[in-house]
Amino acid sequence: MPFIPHTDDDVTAMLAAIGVTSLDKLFEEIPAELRIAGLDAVGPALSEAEISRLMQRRARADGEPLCFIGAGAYDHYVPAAVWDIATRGEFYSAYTPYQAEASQGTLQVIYEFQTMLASLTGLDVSNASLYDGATAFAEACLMAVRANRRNKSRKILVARSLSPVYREVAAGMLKGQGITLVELPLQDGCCDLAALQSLGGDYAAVAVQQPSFLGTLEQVDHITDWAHANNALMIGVVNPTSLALLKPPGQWGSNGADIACGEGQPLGVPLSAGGPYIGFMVCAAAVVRQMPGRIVGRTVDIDGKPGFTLTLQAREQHIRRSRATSNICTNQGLVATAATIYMALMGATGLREVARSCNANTGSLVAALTALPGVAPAFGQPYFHEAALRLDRPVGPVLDALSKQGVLGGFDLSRDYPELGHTLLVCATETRGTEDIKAYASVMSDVFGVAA
Amino acid sequence: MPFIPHTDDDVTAMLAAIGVTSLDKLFEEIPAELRIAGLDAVGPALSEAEISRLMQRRARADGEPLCFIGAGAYDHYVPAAVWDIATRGEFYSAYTPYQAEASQGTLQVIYEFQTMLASLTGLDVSNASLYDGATAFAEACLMAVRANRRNKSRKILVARSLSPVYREVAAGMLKGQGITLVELPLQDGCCDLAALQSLGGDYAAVAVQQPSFLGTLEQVDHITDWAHANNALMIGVVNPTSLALLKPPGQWGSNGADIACGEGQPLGVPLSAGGPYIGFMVCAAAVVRQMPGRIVGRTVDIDGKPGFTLTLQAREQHIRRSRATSNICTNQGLVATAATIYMALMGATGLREVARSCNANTGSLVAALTALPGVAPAFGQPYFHEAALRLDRPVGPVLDALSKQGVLGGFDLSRDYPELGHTLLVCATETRGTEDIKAYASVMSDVFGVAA
Amino acid sequence: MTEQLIFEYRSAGRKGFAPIAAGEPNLPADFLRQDDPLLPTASELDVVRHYTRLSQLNFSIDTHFYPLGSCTMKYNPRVCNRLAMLPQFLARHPLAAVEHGQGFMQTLYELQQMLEVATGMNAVSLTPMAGAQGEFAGVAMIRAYHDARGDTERRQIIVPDAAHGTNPATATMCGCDVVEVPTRADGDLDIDKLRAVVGPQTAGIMLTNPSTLGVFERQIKEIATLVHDAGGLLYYDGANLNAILGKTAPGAMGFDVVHVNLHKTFSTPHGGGGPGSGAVGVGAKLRPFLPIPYVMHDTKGGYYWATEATCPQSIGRLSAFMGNAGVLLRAYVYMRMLGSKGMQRVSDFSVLNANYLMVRLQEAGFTLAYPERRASHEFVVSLKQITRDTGVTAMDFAKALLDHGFHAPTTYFPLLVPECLLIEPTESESRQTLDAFVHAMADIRQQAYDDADAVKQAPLNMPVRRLDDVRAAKQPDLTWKRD
Amino acid sequence: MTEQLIFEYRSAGRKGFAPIAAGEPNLPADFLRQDDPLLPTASELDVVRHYTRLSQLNFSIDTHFYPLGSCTMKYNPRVCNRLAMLPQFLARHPLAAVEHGQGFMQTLYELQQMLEVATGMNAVSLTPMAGAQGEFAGVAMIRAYHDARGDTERRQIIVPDAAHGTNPATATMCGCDVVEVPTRADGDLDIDKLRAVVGPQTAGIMLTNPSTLGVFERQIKEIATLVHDAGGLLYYDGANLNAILGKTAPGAMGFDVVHVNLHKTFSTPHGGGGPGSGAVGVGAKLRPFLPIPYVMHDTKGGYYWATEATCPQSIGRLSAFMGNAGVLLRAYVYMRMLGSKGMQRVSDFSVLNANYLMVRLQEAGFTLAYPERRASHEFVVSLKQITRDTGVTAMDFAKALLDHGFHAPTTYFPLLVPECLLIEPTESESRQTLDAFVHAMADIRQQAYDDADAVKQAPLNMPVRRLDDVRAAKQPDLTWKRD
Ligand SMILES: Cc1ncc(COP(=O)(O)O)c(C=O)c1O
Ligand SMILES: Cc1ncc(COP(=O)(O)O)c(C=O)c1O
Repeated sequence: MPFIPHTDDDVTAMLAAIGVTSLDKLFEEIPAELRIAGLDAVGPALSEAEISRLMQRRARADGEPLCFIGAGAYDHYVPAAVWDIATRGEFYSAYTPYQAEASQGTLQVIYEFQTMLASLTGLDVSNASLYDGATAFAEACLMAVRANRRNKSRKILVARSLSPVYREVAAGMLKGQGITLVELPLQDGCCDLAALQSLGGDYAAVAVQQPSFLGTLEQVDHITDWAHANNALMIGVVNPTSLALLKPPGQWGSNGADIACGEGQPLGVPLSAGGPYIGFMVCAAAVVRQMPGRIVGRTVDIDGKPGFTLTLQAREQHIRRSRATSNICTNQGLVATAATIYMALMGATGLREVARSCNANTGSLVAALTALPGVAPAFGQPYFHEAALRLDRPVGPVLDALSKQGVLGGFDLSRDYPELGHTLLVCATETRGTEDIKAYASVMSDVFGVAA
Repeated sequence: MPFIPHTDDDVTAMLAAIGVTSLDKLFEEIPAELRIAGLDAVGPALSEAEISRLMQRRARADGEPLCFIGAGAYDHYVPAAVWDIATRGEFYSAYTPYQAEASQGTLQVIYEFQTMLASLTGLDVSNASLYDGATAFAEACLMAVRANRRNKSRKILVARSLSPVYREVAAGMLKGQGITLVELPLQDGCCDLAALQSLGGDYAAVAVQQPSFLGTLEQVDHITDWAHANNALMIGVVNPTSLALLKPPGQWGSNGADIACGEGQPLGVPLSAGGPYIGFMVCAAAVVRQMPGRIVGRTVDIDGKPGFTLTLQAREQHIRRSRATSNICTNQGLVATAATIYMALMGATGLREVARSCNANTGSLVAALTALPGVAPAFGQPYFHEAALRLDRPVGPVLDALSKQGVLGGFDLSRDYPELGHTLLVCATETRGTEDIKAYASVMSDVFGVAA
Repeated sequence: MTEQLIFEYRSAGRKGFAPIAAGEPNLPADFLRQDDPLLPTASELDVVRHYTRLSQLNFSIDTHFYPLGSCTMKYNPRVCNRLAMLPQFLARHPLAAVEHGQGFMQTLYELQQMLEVATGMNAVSLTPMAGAQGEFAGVAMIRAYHDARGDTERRQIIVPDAAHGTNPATATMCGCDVVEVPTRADGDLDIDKLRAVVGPQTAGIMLTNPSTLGVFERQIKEIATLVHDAGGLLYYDGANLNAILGKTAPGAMGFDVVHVNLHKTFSTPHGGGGPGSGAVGVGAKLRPFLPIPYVMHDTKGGYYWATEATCPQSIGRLSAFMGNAGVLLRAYVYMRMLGSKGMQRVSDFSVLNANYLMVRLQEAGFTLAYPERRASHEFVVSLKQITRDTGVTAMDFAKALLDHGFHAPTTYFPLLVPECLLIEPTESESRQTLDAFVHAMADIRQQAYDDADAVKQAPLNMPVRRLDDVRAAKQPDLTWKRD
Repeated sequence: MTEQLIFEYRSAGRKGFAPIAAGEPNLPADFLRQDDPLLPTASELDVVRHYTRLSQLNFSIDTHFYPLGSCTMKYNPRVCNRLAMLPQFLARHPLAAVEHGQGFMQTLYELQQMLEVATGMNAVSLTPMAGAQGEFAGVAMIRAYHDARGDTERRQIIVPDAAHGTNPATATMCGCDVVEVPTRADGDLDIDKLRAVVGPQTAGIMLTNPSTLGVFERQIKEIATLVHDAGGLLYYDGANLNAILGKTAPGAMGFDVVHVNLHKTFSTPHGGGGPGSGAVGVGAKLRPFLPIPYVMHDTKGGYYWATEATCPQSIGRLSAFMGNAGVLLRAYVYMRMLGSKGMQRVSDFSVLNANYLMVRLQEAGFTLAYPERRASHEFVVSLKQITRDTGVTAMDFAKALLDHGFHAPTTYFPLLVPECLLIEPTESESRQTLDAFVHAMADIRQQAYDDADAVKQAPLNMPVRRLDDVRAAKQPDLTWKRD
């Protein structure tokens, strides 16, 4: 009986103690007409050896193509120590730290995580995590509407250069509460600042992604100041790796953004087919009572010894129920632990080196690919570690052909940005060096039918 | 600087504290003519990401052929929990438990290991491990010579059916002390009992492997009684998996063997290209003071609380120096930890099921292969999980051809046992089920040029 | 035993890790950051040692019995982690071409099927990242269903007073109004009160069965009929599925939509607060609205993603990619290892353990909240009498249990039982462990009567003693600052 | 905090693991065992919980500073473990065809080469499974060399009195007689005494340099000439290689054979007592005698094993297969990550740390055994004066350090320094950690003078207090018995 320790003697003794004659008697309160015949369709049990073999076979079948896709998930090197420690039983198999005295490990990790995120973003208070970047963005919009005391608008102005899927997820999560996203249009791969100037002030918040989904760097100072001038809160969606190099949201414009959020996956989390990742959210102290999710605080015990505990819980569903800031309960705790260990290993210096390499490698990749006839940069903007390229032919078939040769060539922008034509978004992190870039360029020139 | 935490400030401050001006000054006692120019030939450092990629590439290049070789190393399924726990930092990065109070984890594990091994072999006292099966056998021979008070012979009578490489290693380790191995010949894959009867009593010990290297089951009761009747100690080299089913050395003959030893690899240790494995040794209480290696005992602390500590250390090199029972110091501690966890998970029932499956699968394999013309059983003996097959052609080329098709077909006995002709030793553990056996038989029939 | 903060291992310029050598970046100066973020400056050894030590400050399933009600803290098999972390699964980009992911997608497809069987539903989407997000998806589907039929005035979601906080919070997130219905003294819903609030404004009702009170709602068929007749739909909060696996199913009870906490029933780890997975299953009515992406299959094309194109009525995406994929792999491995028989044994033995523990605690002098009822996989004890007699509260019991080497049960939930402990042993614990827990509870009870103050001092053996929560909230210290 | 024995989790018939379903065996009854071996009957959860808890009772590098002299307890990088445990390496049968092992064998080949460079030797065999087995191989080669030249009367092995116990024990195992030579007060060998014992009976001398006293033997060239002139060979015990990597090398000092403790200098984990690896390197004279197998390479055939056939004069095999292959992979990864520069930094910083710690302890009032000497990577403190003044011994200090959260240094070794601590910080510890250690030592010293009895009570915070070793040896309880 996998994972059930009971021997026949145990069962007999336990049934006797309860005073019933069979296991089935324990289910007598379930009306007979509701009983089902079992779960035969689930099939027979596999031993650990058998399931191991099966899963290994499936994993192997999927291969390990050379990947130049970014588009929200980035293939950074994850030091072995990160998950070795994060998956220690004491972290892996603990619950949310409700009993603080028996959970100081997890609580201190989160406090450290909060400190690191606050510092990376240049803002005051981080929560303990949200599900992923997309839901973190949605929660930021909801929070902004709740927090903006000067502007009761239920509209958020969102850059078209902000991740299309983040906008889609947010739209779905805001819809029930009647909050809508209004699009700030694109100009050469960035927010159209002229269009912004022409807009009125009827927004609870303005949201911009830096670097943008298209890889470009936005004029965040300008936009932040515009938002504040128009009684809107400013939401920055940011990539944590980039923050080792780029100006943090807390320093945008004259007063800084109010809320920063994003996807924490680049901080030591493997691509893992899309999850578990980790949404983060950090805000200015002024709006913390509208923050969703768990927060850990440092306090003292009755002997005066410092310790950590969940705090400001009156924002949360288990206390405030229908008036909570969010319904979130289980978050991405273990991933936060891994991200904390990653940041601790990297430090500011290591993270900056990673960021620099990403930028340099992407530069080399762009140079190598645009050397091919029929490939050109799509925009005339600086970029961080992702860049859009315009092809002289449809992107889909090119990607298919590359994939057959074991290269995942990038993300096809034509569905989400039809106005850009045949545009491909490519990314090279620090793990895609000269050798890999050469390999890509060579396969690409094959596909384009030109000599490398 | 990988794995060195010193900042420039640290170095400056530390040199100042020492009162020298440079790191190099710390080496001033090394005469100048002995200084070397550095280690340039070692080459440049690789980052963790780079070495990971390199090693993954090498590992992948080696592939994962379907393996039917046994011959001293057996491919059993290792539950995931075994090495997950054994490689926890607290076990992995601890030293030998010299400071008992700070090493109760390791010490208790060894005490449990000793208990399990003693019980498996039916003997009284186990040590904490030796290097591997071969050196354990050699140490058993040395121990027997020291321990045999009634027979001062420096000869050991050893079955020819005992692993050839164990005999080779032992011969090398005994040579310096003038101890020799005398061969007990083979008869139909087992010890020749008639030849035994004709031998005199001039041996310090008799050593037999059960199951034998050839897979056969020996008449251990008979041989043990012969040994004792001739003032020799009895050494049993045993496979721990088999002991879930087979009569343990402590029950051989009228009085049981005196020393059991062998290779513990089948107890949760992956094949891992040959090591680290784990030699074990268990003996009757009467001879424990001649036992090599560490031993853990249970005792009490000054408050009367039970605890564990290294004991009987007067046998060991760090106390007894040139008169120690062996020079062994570092043993295979972590592997013992893994083996203990494996045995704890399996229990007697689980281990018995593994043993039964091995036996049954090997039976199926023999049936499938001997169904081919040109393949026949080599002996008319019962076997445990390994069997010798006689082929109608040289084994080497057959194995080469199988290997090209991704099957490691077994171990070629012709070098070690030329008298047996074209003989192949095959093994199917519980992990080589019907599907795998079919695959082997089908490739084999290809190689033999017959229809499957 | 405590451990300094990682920031206190500081030494300017030290770093823990050498990444691949950096190339020369090319970024305009005015985009650049001027200050250094406050990240640790610790060596790899410091980092390993620090977080290893911190881990040891935790209770966890792997170290302690953890009978936290409503949380299903069962054993998390190590092999599930091992196989979910196979290098190819970890290396897979979520947007990689499907031809490089057939093994992965087949696994998700089969998981969808197994969950359909277990819940009695027609179709499953694995994309919700926790129970609460599953609830969001469910209520959003209920709204989409009514809206699609032009039935746009249904804005009320009914929840029992015993409901988990995520239920009402979810309703609000979906723009609905929450209507609470009380529980009767026997633990079942007050169906007359329910009848009174059901009507044309009813979008649906959210229930879990067995309820958070640890008893099976016996009138579920009646409730289903009532709500359905009024045009509402039934949402099943699957947090308590452990108790009924293979015995009954939300589908059989008349529910239209269900979420399953894979991190409870299907043993994916809690990780100190997540990640989880709140897969949603739906009956035929809601099938068009299921959140994307989920995996579809045809014999020609193999496995492929359901998208906006294939599912135009879908409520859409809930995450940037495919939810918590790695959690899904773990649940898959676990379910395949159980097989159909093993899944039924889960409910047999989780319910056996709960009833046994309940009876033993009653014998030891504890008061059950619902003494006339069978326990499901969990049950509620009320310490009201002990508190009245001695002043020792449920909180005090919780802390004292820590000193005895047991994690505390859930305290003060459900809200309607005073001084309550919600106790869920799970099937993976042995009788010996349950007996030891009863022993500890009895000891503490005795001590409450003998020396209440001593109990109020607990815990004494933890890394810290009771923490000042008021100070934590009044003077929030939420990040460390360089001094 | 202690933990019951795994056998005490007992419940007849319970098992922790379900292997692949068993087929029907076919074995004659008289070979079968009648009784059940006493293995645990615990569930997987019990087993995981039990051994996880036990692990927490250990000190280790990953949790504590561990300045155990002669043991080089440096950080064991997690990535070394990760890469050594790649599934293909784990699945490789040692007798698998070499065409299925070229990646593995190339790795060993390159490791041999790196060790040749580091030791200044001509050839390396990786097969010895620990330092002591490396010593065995070395002395066996020395004997084989003399024998091969017909010089069969050389049976004496000279060792300094400070030598590690494995040195004399090894000589005995090889059938040699041990001749001990004393150390001078300045820590160097008494070369006059050496001169007196060297002669035609001398097979060789075993030395480690820096010696176990933590100082560099300055007369090594003279010693080498002396022994070589007498026809003997020089064996280098490489346990202390950490101190000289890239500065000097056994080859440069005139040694003929050396073993390297990969589990010390090259950071493979100690595992609570092993496995280790004692790779041996030899100069030209001993090359034919090197133990097999080792890896050879040619451009046509790729990598292949040296065997009896290719090396007829070899001393033969030391293990059934290829030694501790997994340990070798770990060392390889570590060495490649260091590179040539990193290897030199190992000696720079291990020696820096040792000298710093030595000076700081001296400032704190401790007596150095060799105050006039530079420390190598370790150094010896003598507590003789403190013991005389207060009765507090080196053992008491060791136990008190545990309570301060530090593993104790090596005590009472080398044997010639009374009440000694042999302290080896290694390069991977930070200045902050060393300072904290000095602080603890100073505290204990102060307490020894203030309240010696209190120190003798230590440890108080460990899972157990001081254990009764006499009882352990007098009434041996070496296995648990069913009662
Ligand atoms: C009854 C019940 N419903 C819903 C949830 C919410 O699930 P999650 O924490 O995964 O969001 C929980 C979890 O605590 C629960 O116990
Ligand atoms: C100086 C010295 N020589 C030899 C050895 C023996 O090495 P091993 O324990 O690997 O056999 C040691 C290890 O403790 C040592 O310190």
